[in-house]
Amino acid sequence: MTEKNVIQTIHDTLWDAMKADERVLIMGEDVGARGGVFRATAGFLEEFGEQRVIDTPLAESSIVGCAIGMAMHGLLPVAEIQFADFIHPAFDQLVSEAARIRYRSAGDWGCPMVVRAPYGGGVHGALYHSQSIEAFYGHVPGLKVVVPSTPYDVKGMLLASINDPDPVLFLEHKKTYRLIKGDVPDEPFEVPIGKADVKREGDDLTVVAYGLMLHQALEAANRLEEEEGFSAEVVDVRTIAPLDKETIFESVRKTGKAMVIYEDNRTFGAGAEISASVAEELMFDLDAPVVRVGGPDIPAMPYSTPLEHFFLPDTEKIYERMKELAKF
Amino acid sequence: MTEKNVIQTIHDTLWDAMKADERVLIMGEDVGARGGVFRATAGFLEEFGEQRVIDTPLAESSIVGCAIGMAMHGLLPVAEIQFADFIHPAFDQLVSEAARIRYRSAGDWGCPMVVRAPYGGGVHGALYHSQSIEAFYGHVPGLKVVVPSTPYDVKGMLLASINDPDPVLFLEHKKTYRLIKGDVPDEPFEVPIGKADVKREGDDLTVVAYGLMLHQALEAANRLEEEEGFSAEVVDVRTIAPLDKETIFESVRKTGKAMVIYEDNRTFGAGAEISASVAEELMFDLDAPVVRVGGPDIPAMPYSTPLEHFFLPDTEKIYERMKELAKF
Amino acid sequence: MATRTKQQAASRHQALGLSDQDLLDMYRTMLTARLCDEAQFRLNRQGKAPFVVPVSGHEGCQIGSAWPFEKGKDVFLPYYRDMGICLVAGMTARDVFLGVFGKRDDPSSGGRQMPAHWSSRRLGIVTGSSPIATQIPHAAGVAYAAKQKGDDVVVGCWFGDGATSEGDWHEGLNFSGIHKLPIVWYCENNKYAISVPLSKQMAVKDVAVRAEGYGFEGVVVDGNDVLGCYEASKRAVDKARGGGGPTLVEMKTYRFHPHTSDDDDRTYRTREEVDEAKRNDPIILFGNYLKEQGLIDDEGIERLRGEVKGQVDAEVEAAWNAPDPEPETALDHVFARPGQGMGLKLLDGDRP
Amino acid sequence: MATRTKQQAASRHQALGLSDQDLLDMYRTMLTARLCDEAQFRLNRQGKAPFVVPVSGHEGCQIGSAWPFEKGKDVFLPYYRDMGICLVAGMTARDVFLGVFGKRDDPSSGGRQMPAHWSSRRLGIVTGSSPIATQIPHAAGVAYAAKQKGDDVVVGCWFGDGATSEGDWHEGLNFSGIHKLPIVWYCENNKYAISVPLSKQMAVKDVAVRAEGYGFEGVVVDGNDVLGCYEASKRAVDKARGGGGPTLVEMKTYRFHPHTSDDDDRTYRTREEVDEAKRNDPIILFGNYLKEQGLIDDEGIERLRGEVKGQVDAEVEAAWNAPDPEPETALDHVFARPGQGMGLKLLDGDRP
Ligand SMILES: Cc1ncc(C[n+]2csc(CCOP(=O)(O)OP(=O)(O)O)c2C)c(N)n1
Ligand SMILES: Cc1ncc(C[n+]2csc(CCOP(=O)(O)OP(=O)(O)O)c2C)c(N)n1
Ligand SMILES: [Mg+2]
Ligand SMILES: [Mg+2]
Repeated sequence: MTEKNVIQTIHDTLWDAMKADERVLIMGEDVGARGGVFRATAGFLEEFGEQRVIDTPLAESSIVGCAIGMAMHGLLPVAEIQFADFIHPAFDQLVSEAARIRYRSAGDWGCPMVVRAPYGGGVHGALYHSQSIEAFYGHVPGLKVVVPSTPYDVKGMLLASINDPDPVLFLEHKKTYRLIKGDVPDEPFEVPIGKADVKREGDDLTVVAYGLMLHQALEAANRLEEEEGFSAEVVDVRTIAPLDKETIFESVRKTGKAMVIYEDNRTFGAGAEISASVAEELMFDLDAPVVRVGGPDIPAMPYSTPLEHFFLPDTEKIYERMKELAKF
Repeated sequence: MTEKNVIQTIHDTLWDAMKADERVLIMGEDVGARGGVFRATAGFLEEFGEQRVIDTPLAESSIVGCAIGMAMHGLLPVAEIQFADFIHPAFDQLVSEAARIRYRSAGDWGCPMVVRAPYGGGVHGALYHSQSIEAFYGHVPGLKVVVPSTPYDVKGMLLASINDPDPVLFLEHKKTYRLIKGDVPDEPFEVPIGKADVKREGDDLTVVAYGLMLHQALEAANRLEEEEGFSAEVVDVRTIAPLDKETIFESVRKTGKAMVIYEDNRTFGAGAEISASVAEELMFDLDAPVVRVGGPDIPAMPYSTPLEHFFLPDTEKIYERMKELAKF
Repeated sequence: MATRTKQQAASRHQALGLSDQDLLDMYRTMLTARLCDEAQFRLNRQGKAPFVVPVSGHEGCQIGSAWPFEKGKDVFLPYYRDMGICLVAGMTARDVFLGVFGKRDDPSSGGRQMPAHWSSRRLGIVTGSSPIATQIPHAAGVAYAAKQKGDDVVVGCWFGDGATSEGDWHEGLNFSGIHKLPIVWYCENNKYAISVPLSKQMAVKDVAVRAEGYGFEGVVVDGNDVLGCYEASKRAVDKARGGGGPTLVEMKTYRFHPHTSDDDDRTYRTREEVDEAKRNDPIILFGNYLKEQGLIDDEGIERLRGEVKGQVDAEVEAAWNAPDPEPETALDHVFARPGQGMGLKLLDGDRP
Repeated sequence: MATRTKQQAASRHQALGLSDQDLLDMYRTMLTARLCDEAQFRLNRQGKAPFVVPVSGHEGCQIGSAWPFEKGKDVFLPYYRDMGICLVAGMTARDVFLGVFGKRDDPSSGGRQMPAHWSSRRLGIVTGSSPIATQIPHAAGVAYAAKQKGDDVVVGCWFGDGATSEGDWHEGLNFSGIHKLPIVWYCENNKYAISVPLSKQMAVKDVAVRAEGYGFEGVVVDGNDVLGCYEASKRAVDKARGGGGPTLVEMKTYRFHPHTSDDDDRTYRTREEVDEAKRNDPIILFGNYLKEQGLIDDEGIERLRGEVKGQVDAEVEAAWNAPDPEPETALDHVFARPGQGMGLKLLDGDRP
């Protein structure tokens, strides 16, 4: 057991995997001498050499496309997209190729590849260093999309992702990198992909969240208990696709109230599927309409501080909505 | 008034726009001598010349990217993506660029561009000539996404799209091209972007659909009336983004029951937003949970006939679900 | 004159290290592709094959360029036009028609993909899709993995002239140059991307010149000259195997039929142009060479043609009668079986 | 010796058609860029500017290459490194710092984008984003529109060496070659894409060689020689204006500071390498030339530097005190005003 923040956990977990299995390979922009712009692979080049730590050209489509080829020829590539905002040139390689390799070959070929991408806002990253992308890729059958938000889950799910026979988009909320710390077992272990997790028990309402919003929800939940005496159950989605609806339903059956929080643009966002599924499945268990809290439908998070704050659902906003729902 | 099918309507409407306004320009793969693989621009090269009818290289990102540049320099480009499945290489140009030109320049620049794309299945097109893409792009603030499904709406919305100061993704269900006929006024007219349309009045349940599913829903609704005496109101979404929730709500307030039909993969599909919005807004008006009918969560529509039929929600399936809901 | 030709010619395939039997095998493979093509168009007209992709005209550059590869060891990334490549790699006429009819046992996709979307892990044929040029980075990735693991593998990647316009083409070739990968890039330049002529695709005469911009060699050959294609390919494959890095081989050829059974090529090219091109039919040219070499005569060619046609027709019959996939199987193979893992060593007990 | 240099030199800018005053204006613009850079890093250290993008080292290739363009008529597509391009195009130090502070009146984006994401419709600067190379197809599209409409417009598009690896770069340059567009492509090759050295980006010495693959000319110049950059650029711009089509101009230069204020370049390049590069500081080199020409002396340079610094500091002050955007305005400009249209003629009553 060691206390670590999220980025340190990613670094150490990748390091262990590289050490243990020569099939694992790192590729991406600035992952070599620079050790990654977030330092996720600091020291890797020196330790593992440039054959296994590839500084790629500035070309995301081929970062993913070449990783697909490597995965089909016996390696276990872990590709880093420097910012999730820059994964879009690789959309075709992910949607048309990676996600369909197994299906279109009727199981003959597989694509065991991990694509890591730091996403999310609140870091003064403006329009192109703040984006949430889970809704785009969660909609693609054949891709697994995970969003672990604690150091423990990050280690367990990163190992599970590298060990997965299918392509996994591994999303890391960059604001949690240094903000979120926690105890991490030193031994390797897997946290299964496709299982949500109750991060806080409660009876009065269910709050479903992930990424930075999960931590803000937990904060708001504690305050709600102290100040208003309502106990909120907080469910960490952890995996966007395949989505673990059962764990969410179970909680809502108990509390009778559901709230979904996500920082991405609200409309057609991932929270829509969660809200819709709850209402379709549990309409008669619900004591109140499902509440959805999402980012505004503007292209992205602006740079200037007052504008950025306007975008991000902060703990205060979340707290107020939770209180409303609890009192409903 | 002339009776036309969908593809003829597209052809004639583009022709009229090219004739009337020299700023309008056609670009895409095989739009020239070939007149488009669906013949949407047959005869255009001869009439308007290769300056205004550009056979582009096989490169979607630059088809959209160059169109953006043209739009910023005073033209009104109408770009054709040969099949919606092949728009993915242009995802970055659409999401990061077209959608944000106006926003990121605080209104200084604009991007009046139309991107046409034939989408949808049931044409034996297999994994890469059958895809629905509205969920990806509907989620992108700054893009308008339209899905007209009748010749009348196609003409009115195509003219509205070319006249729109912002980028419009104009989706055409390729199965409707020759299947769907209707009367089209010979004069130019606009059907406003962002307005849904009640295509069939009814009192017992509301069915929300678009594209090929709209026509199957109308068929099923007629049968439901004849055979069971239930009257279904059918709402044609027409515009995915910005989504006209009010028209949908109005209908559901009246009927108390809602069903959403789409052919795209169900999970995180466009129907999720519609279902979620209805349940969040109208929970206490609903006599039954919202019913969602969507395609299975498999990468795409397979080629072999039995497999393709397995994918597509057919009129029979839709009829049964409507009957169930009506009797609920 | 005739003799001089003969001598020259004689010296030719022997100089290339090809035996007389090799030549007859190559010719037979070209005929098989041609006759499969004729059969699938017949089936299309009969309404038995809703969609077919022709190969006719490309047999020379395909069989010639694929021949130097070592089957069961090297890796092939063909595109939809490449029936000939796949026949060399080991596919059979039966396999072709199981795909044409979208049957359960179609080795490429079990009837999931359109015909001509080739795949066979056993044969080293990497699964391909419809989107043009997406296989280019895959090919570079496979070659990188092979080199990194020290496998004795050469990767061959085929594509049309149209593919050279895609961003993925640029990115993949650049990656292969940077890492000096064991790969050969083959452009089957047939002058059109569906209807778009070269003049609207590129401002250069030979797309092979782009290789220089990626730090490796580009060569141009007559794609209707099967031996010329073999020679260029052999040199490139040997170079790749020897660690010499990539080569871009541009093979000038022509597509005799419309783009696919859905296309009407009369809208964009004249019959004269097509007829003119057919005078350089690679099968006729190669047949002439075989005759000059005294390896076969017209009668022999007719006999062979009849024999191959008989086989193709039999395979069509067999494939037609093969079972369709079960509807519910559409749900299979989205992901690997639950619980299946890659056996990541770390998780197998090894500790860092 | 000195005289000989002088003669040579003397002949140089006159031969290029540049007056003495032009030279002093160019020098002043280079100084302004440099001093804005120093100021923004100072502000960054003071915590007043959370993020800044340096230009230092690139002033020579930027001012030299942008100078031949006709302001208010030609179109500029710079990338984030291009403060110098934007100063030539007509931006002021005030504009720069309104952007640095994300102020309401920032002409590029009203504080929405990060600093150095340049835009000004009035000045013909097309709005740019962070994703690398996306502006390449835009530039080709603008040039196509200009040509098609018969405007007398030349388009200039600037990017780094890293941008040349993106698919969009390939697609955009190819399109410009096919249509012989009035455009000049400028690569500011500073040897790194953040930390990735050229050897990991491309297998060629000069990326300019790729121009041949697109059917136009590529040239290589010393990016620290402002007059050399001007000369190459002038030729290319004149050629483009005369209908001669595109040119790819590669300017070899160096970035003196880390990639941005968030970067630490000590992880990937030695101090020696950086110090070595600084010996070729384009501002020093150009200053020497001006002195040789007797257009200025050290004292004059100091006076000028002081004068420009005073102006920059005043603009920093003014920008710092300018108003922030109002929070709710984050909702503005997602779309044009409801009801606004492009006035499509067909709908204005004209009938087909
Ligand atoms: C990304 C993408 N865009 C468009 C298409 C539609 N399409 C299929 S084949 C083709 C032309 C390909 O031409 P070429 O590469 O020269 O190969 P050829 O068919 O001539 O052998 C096009 C445009 C596609 N399959 N993929
Ligand atoms: C598509 C994309 N991928 C990655 C990045 C992150 N990034 C920003 S600048 C940069 C390096 C660009 O290098 P170069 O083009 O040489 O310009 P320079 O900074 O050296 O002037 C990278 C990788 C990005 N902005 N966009
Ligand atoms: Mg071709
Ligand atoms: Mg650089």
